[in-house]
Amino acid sequence: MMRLNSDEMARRVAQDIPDGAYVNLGIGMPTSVANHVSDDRLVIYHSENGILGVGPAPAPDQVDPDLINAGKQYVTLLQGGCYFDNAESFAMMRGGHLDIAVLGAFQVSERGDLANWATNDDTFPPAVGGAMDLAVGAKQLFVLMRHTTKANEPKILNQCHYPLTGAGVVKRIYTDLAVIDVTEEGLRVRELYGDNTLADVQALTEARLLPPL
Amino acid sequence: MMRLNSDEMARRVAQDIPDGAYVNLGIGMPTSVANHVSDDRLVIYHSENGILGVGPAPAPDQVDPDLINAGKQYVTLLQGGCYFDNAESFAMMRGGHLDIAVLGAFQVSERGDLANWATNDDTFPPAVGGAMDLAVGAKQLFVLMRHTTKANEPKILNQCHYPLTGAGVVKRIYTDLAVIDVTEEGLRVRELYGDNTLADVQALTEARLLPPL
Amino acid sequence: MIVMNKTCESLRAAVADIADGSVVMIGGFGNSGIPLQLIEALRQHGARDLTIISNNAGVAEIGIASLLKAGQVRKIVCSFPRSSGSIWFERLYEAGDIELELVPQGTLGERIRAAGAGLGGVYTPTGYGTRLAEGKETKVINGKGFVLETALPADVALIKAHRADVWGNLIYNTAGRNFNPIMATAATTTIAEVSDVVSAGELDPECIVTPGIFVDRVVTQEASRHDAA
Amino acid sequence: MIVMNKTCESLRAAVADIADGSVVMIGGFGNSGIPLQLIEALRQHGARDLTIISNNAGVAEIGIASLLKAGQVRKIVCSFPRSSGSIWFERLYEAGDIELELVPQGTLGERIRAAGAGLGGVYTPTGYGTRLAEGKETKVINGKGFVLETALPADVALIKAHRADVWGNLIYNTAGRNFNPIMATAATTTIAEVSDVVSAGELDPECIVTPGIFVDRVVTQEASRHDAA
Repeated sequence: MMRLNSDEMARRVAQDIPDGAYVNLGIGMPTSVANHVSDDRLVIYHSENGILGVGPAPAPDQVDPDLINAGKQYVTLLQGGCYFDNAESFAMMRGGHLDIAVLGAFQVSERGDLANWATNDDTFPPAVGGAMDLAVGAKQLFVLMRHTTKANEPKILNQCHYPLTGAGVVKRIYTDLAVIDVTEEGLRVRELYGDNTLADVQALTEARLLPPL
Repeated sequence: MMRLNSDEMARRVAQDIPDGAYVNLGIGMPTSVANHVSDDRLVIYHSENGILGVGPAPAPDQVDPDLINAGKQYVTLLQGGCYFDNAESFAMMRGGHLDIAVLGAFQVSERGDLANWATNDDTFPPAVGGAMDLAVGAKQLFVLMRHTTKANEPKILNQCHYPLTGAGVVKRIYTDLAVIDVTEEGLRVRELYGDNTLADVQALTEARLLPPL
Repeated sequence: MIVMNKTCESLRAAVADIADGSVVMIGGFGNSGIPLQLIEALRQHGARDLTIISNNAGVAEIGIASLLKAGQVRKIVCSFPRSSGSIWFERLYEAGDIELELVPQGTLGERIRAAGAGLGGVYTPTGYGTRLAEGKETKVINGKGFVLETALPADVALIKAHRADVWGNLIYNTAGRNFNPIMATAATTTIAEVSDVVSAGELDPECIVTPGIFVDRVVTQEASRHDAA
Repeated sequence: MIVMNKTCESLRAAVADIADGSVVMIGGFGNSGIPLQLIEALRQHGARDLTIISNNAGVAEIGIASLLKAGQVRKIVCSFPRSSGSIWFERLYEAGDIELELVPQGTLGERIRAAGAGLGGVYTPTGYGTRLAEGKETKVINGKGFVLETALPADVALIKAHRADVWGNLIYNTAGRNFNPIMATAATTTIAEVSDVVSAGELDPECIVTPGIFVDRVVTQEASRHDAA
């Protein structure tokens, strides 16, 4: 079975981001999607802490300590970018102004429910950050995650077992095995990598998958 | 009986505005209060259309067509003033950030209800502007109005007959006869002009007036 | 290299897709910060049955008054329709030919902002206990009365700014901001009339008032030359 | 001529009236835009039983973590308490020695803004149908679910800006704004830590981010010299 590595997964998402799109990339693997959008293209990245037009990491002697992204990494500002406060930044998210948000996930349900902020392990204090706002607000919410847990258990489920981030919010799921759309009919496989078959992927998925159209 | 003229009434209000206060002056007679705050004093005027630090009228060749006050008169900006949008301007009002608002009124009740945006004459279309926001938001709401109507009928009433702008919002009333505080005990005369007696003023007032302390 | 450029070459083209029955926000306060050329283009375009959301209802024969005079407006949502010289509004109102939704100015602003920020509504103290709260949900929170006011979105916002860059970032002139920055956030399509358009990076990123994400089209006042040609 | 000057000569004096039991907002996101010197002054001042409203719960031994370590904090209201290195928060949380109110980041911002803008609350779609909406009023508006989130005011806001003028007008540095401008509006007393203070009129009135009406005291980072003396 063909399993993409992290770089290949991020590259696959990058292919689906149109020029001129306003995009928020979540912390972790989603952030690396930007590395696969080539320099001759223009995507405008939003960072929840108040930046539109996030540019690449600065040279070490060019660091501005206040200029960080949501993952607390130093960044730069593109020509044409700007700064704003938390209220305006989240107005952009919640108000439907972002074209695409790409988030990681613990679990996704067949209805597009997203669970990515808490597990059922209560020994750690909970933390939610901006995940719930991004989940409800972006015009299209893409999830980028491995198809199964490290223990090879499915993450695409009939129902999420972990606390929800948002209900019915996911539009498309990019995993290391396939690309899957959340549709009114259910989960529709859009693309199978390499020689992966629907049966292969279904075997690692709890929710029922519909074949590609 | 001593009746102040408009200039004298505005001057009297100006005496009660402390240095450093943030103040909104309503359209009409309240606007003229600023003319009686001497140049060696500093009061910061707010205009609902998005100005803090409103300065005097410009010389004719210095007019900026966008730089008007709420009464649509051309104004200037003091050094230290700034501009903002409607949402921020009304956040200043409603959020209790203005120290004093001075408004005109058709009627005030003994509980401090204010009626200043509509009469019971429905032949004109209604207009409210920012009056209701100012009424609920300023730390202290002063009313500046003639004590009676042109027909010599009282405007300080047991109950307002006109539609309310706000309920229980007026703190003090400056008329051409007296200064009256709205207190928990009722309307307390604070100052009588010239030889005016409590009985004189009460005769022109429907609501009961309490004597000065 | 892909270049983003939201500049529209002609005022006529900028408003060409405004459909009959649209809800149209128009920025401005009195004569300050009004997109007069976009309004004139909308008048010439001729879309009818419009709902206009604006602070005022126009004076004399220009701006919003010109749309009223042309019979293009079914309803107006505003705080202060009755300025001196609002003859066209008054004429239509008296004849029962226009619907008026009167909203306190700060409530109008919050309802517009709520739409732009994805909120369903806000509880405001403004208007509590008055005629303008009749029929609305109220709630006492910590002993103070509030009125529920719901989000007010639009199909199109016509706004006026001082300068844009090609990404659609905007700065304004003095008190010309008023409703323009919040209306920019609240419409499906936002069209800005500006004095000039500069390259990306020419506006100070610390001083941009309206981020370009809220702006779909930018048109200069010079563009009227294209329309005349 | 009266001159307005909100500058406070010493960090110690700037925080001297913060009482035990106060609700204190602290600006910042990660290490960006945090008023570190005001926090240190609050630590030295020693007020206890504090409720802290901030996006994060501090890392290592500085900033908010220093207040936690000193046992001055009873409760924290934040969106993301668990950053790598948040050892003092985690220690107190596990021991049951601190109360946590977890709020989605955008909801935290709207609740703060609502307090500053005099609103009672807002209906937000964020968190609808999740654990964080449990026990809260909800409402379906135009087919979409919303959660009622009430205003979140504070006694004191400690914020960080880049530069102030003597009227208390503020500008910020890049992404250092984050929660600072909205917190400035939501507290009874707002105290801003800045790099320098200039005369009235030296900041461009078109570029002022926080109007001085929201700011009570301004203190420069240089002021720590006064405290050491």
